[in-house]
Amino acid sequence: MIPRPYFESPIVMTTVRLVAPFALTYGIFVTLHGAGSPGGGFQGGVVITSVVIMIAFAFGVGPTLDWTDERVVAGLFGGGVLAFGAVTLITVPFGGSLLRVDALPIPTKYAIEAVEVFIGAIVAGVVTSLFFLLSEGGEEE
Amino acid sequence: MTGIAESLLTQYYHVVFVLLLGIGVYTMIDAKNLVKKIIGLNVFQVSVFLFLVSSGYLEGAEPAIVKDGGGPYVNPLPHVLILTAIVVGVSLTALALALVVRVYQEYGTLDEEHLQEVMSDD
Amino acid sequence: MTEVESLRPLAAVVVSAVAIFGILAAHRRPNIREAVTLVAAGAKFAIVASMLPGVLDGTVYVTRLGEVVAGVPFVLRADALGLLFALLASFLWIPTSLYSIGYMRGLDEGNQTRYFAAFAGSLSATMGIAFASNLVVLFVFYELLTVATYPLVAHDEDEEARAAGRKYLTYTFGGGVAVLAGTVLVFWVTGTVSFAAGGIEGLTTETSTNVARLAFLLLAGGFSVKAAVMPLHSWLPDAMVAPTPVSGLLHAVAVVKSGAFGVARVVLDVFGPEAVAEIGTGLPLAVLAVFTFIAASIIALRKDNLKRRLAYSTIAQLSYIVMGLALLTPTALVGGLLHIPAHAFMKLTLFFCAGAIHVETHTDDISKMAGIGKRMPLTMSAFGVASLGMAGIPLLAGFVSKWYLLVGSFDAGHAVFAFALLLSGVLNIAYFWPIVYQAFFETREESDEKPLVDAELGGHWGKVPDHYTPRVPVADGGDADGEDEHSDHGADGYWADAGWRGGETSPFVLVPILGVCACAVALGIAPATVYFLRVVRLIVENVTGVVV
Amino acid sequence: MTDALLGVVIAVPVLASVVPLIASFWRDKIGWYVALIALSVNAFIVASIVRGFLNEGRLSHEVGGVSVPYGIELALDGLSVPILVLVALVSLGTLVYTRNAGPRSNSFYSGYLLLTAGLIGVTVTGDVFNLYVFIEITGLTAYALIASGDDGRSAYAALKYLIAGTVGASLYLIGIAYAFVATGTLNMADLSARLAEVGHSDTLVLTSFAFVVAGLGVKVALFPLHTWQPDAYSSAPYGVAAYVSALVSTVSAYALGRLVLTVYTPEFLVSNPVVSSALVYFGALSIVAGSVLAVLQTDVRRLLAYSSVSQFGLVVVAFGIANPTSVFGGVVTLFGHAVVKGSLFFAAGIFAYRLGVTRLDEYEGLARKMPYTGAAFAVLALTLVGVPPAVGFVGKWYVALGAVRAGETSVAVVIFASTLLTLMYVARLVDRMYYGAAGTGTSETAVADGGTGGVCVTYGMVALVVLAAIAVVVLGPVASAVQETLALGEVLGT
Repeated sequence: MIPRPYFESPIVMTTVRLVAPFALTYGIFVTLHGAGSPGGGFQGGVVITSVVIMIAFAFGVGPTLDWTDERVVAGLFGGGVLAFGAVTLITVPFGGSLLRVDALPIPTKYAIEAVEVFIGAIVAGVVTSLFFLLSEGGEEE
Repeated sequence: MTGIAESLLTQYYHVVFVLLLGIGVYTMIDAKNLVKKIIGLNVFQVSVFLFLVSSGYLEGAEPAIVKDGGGPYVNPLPHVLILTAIVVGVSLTALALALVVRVYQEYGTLDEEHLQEVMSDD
Repeated sequence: MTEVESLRPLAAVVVSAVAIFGILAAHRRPNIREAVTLVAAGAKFAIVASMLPGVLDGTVYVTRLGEVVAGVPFVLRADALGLLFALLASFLWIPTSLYSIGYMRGLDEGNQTRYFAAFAGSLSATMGIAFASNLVVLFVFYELLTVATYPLVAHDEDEEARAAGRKYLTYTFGGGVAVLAGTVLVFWVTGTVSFAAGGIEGLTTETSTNVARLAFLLLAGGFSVKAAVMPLHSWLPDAMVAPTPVSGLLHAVAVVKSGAFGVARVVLDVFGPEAVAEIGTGLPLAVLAVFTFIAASIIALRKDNLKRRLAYSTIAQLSYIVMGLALLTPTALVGGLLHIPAHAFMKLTLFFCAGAIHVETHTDDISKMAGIGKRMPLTMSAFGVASLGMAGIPLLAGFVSKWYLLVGSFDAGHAVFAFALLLSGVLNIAYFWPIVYQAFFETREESDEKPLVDAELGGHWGKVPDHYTPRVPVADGGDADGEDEHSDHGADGYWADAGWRGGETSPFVLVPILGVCACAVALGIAPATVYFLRVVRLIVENVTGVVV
Repeated sequence: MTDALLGVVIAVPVLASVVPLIASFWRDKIGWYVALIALSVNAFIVASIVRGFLNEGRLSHEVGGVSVPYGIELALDGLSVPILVLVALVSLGTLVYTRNAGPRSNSFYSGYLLLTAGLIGVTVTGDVFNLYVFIEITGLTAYALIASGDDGRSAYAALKYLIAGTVGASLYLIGIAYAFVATGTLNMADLSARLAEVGHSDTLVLTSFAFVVAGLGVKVALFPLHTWQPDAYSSAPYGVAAYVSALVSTVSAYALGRLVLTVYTPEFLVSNPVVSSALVYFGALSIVAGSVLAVLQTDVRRLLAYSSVSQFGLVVVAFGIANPTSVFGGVVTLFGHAVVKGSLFFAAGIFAYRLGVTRLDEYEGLARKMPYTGAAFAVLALTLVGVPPAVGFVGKWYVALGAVRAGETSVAVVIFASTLLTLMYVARLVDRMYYGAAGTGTSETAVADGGTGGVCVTYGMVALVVLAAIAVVVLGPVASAVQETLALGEVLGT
């Protein structure tokens, strides 16, 4: 395994700068549209993470890691799981069944989308931290 | 014989499944490099996913977005399942790579034979 | 027959199990520890004996304790057969405990706490075997007995003892597996495994004869391992590396008899004599038993180590029991069952004597015992009496049981077994007499080679052979330290004269020897008054309906 | 309401597993407390689920209110109740041990809780695909926990386990896919009925069965699919090895039983005698090979690992015979083996931490140095042999009885002979521990620095092992009492 040095490329950097906001928006869009059309938390979460990875490729993993607040990543993941769990359990008093979102007193579509958002958060948090974890491992050598 | 030949032609995704499965298993067994083994594992998994997804396919059917008077639709259930399976697969790959990183840090090699030598030394 | 709910069978089992904790707790105070053992032994015997009058009147004491596995109740049941065995083992535990104290302290053995604890555990398991009401409960205690006696066999912790221990485990667990397999078969065929006098109903009628034969083979074969029937005997001589009280009580009484007892249960209460005759498995077993006691007697002739010779004698004598059971006639059954206590008393005496010799003189080999009658006159006298009993001389315990066996053989129409018995009696004399003879009538410097390993039959009777060379009287098997402590056999090679007043060894050793020997004599002179014969008759009457 | 608890019991450890990760930013070593609270809560939930089961019989819950067979069903019947109780108990017991011995990091306890959730999920799910997901969650966390050992060896062993485990799970998924192609359903109860409609001798059904058994066979570590197991067990920290050996293969074996017995059903086995014999002989082969390999080992942990191969062979035989008697025997064996094997690893850990011994020849005279743990170890090992009245005997009795009833005499012979095979390696261990020359075996350096890893052996750890030893003995006679309650005949549909 030959570690490839990081090259500062203005083209890549500019492109990423340009694309990143759109990619992020697209990720959020996909996340929010799981209920009625193809899309959802998994895909959305991964697209959102891809923005982070894109930035890391363009500006270097180290600096990206410095910019990222670890607590935000962990919070995305942990908060997502806890919120998802809360939705799972809160439905029991309403409908007597786990995850039975149509029993909640809000429109089912929104409930599903809320769940999708939580899943998106989990996926984004996990994949981002995985990316940093693995890249870190390679650098130490 | 014609039956087999015909089913091979019409159900070509089945053939692809078996081919991918074979490639995956072969890579897993033959490759000495741990990362390549993981790639083999991934190919193997993907072949299974492909098989399951293709089982929901119906010639000439529409995607399962139900509108009035539409149909027939493909079975959406396998897609949902495979979505989950893919997520599981990704997590596995991630964990496997993390383990590989640790092995590399510890022993400085990814070659299996070399690794066994190093491990039996200490 | 009336059944009475009683906790006494359970108490008999539990009392020594509880004693284990006392023994372990008192591991720093040997006197208290041994007191616990003795109290437990006394209590156990008292509990068992208290059931005797009731059992003789036809009462059966029962303790019910739920289920072991579905359809198999965990019930302890003191019937006549169980009581026979329990009475014997619990009674003999008392002298053996006393003797153990003398023996273990005399030799300054290590791990005495473990020894006494395991001994108490073995007795618990033995009581469980005696009072087991069905095959599964019997199996449970049978396996526990194996586990509990393993530490005793491997007591010395040297390579030989450990090898013997492993061999012991392998053989007896192997037998246990066969028993379990047979039990499963019986359960499968009849849906019950509870003992019933005269056999479990439907065992031979509801299935093909071959399945019944297989079940009999597995059960009788499994129990025969512990009963050391050839060719499954070879663990027993090896197990003689254990301390002598263990060889005495366990490998002449409790463990091996649990095998014989198991065979008795199988013949009498699982299949029933009639069914055994029907499926025709009795005769092969009897033939095997005859082969065993002839072959074992011949092997015994060739053993120079006293305990090993006794072990082969045990193998032979146990096969008398098995033969009696396998012949199936009421008289033979009485003979076989009565031989359980008769052999126990005699063989225990012999082992105690061997142990006493070992403690006092560190002599294990017969060829080095010439003239030892002078050093240990009482011990060797007891030895002589017991060995005569073994041969079946009248007025001694062995005679009565052998008499019944002889009559039973003729009853069964197989006179050949009677001749085999007589032949075996001759062989008994052949391997015991040289020991007694050279103990009393020879001296150290004037002895010839007794064991038939390398000499003519019966020795040379006073003639000095050409190749005779005077012995160098130092090689006596004892270690150098023992030599100093036991200065009885000094450099001149003479045994010290200990006299007839009991100065030859510790009273802890001597009293049990003489006591047990006296019992053996009593059993021969008045078999009916010492209860065993009455119990045996009751058993046979219950099973066959014939009053012997 | 009770049926909803089936979901809650999975959700609680999952949610709790997040807490230590987030808490890492503020406090270290808080994971143990979180795990203790979560698993205690879980134990209470399990208790009320069991009460519900005793009152109502089979419990079933439709997740998300989507009706069965379209939605995911969580279900609990006589086959899964013992496993659920087992998971609840062992997960708490292991905590006692890892308090001092085990990895203490927060992330370890996150994985631990997630693993527990996965195990419970496998136990209570009523959907074959959901089962796959839970098996993978279980596997994923098990790999991670095994890699939590200090050296690279554990990472490599975990990697091997990962590859084998993933292949196994994927094979299972292929099997499920074939069943899905044949029937179009994934709910276990529904699948069972549809498979019967399709025909039990249909090629698709047979293929799916073969893949499912092969896949789960890897997870259970049946011979010759066991190769990952000894490395994994022998390089993981003792607490992890105990937990994984006690539960991960156990729930996989349960899953195998669940699929064979309630999805393919005993009728499937009856109508395909070749398949059913193949399954039984597969198990029997494992019994023999596992024992023989165990005898050849010099490392105690590897010995214990191979012993598991043999024991799970017995379980598979029991499930393959598939009458209520043998299945009950299989469940008892599963339960008993889990407690015994876990505790043996605990005890081996205590020896290693205190005296630094890991190899068989170092066990010489061990019992004299540590009499209580030594005695408990001996009792547990003898339970493995099947010495009555401990639980090993009871399991063996029912399996053997079932085999004889089914007319599988040759298998019955193997079961009985397995006692002696087990004895071969157990006797070697116990004999060394009690009669070996003391002192020769212990490596002096290890004693000097207080054993490996500098872990202080607490009374709690020793008490846990002793308690387990007493439990397995008591459990034997008690086990038979629950046979009626489990109503396995009903589960098997006979």
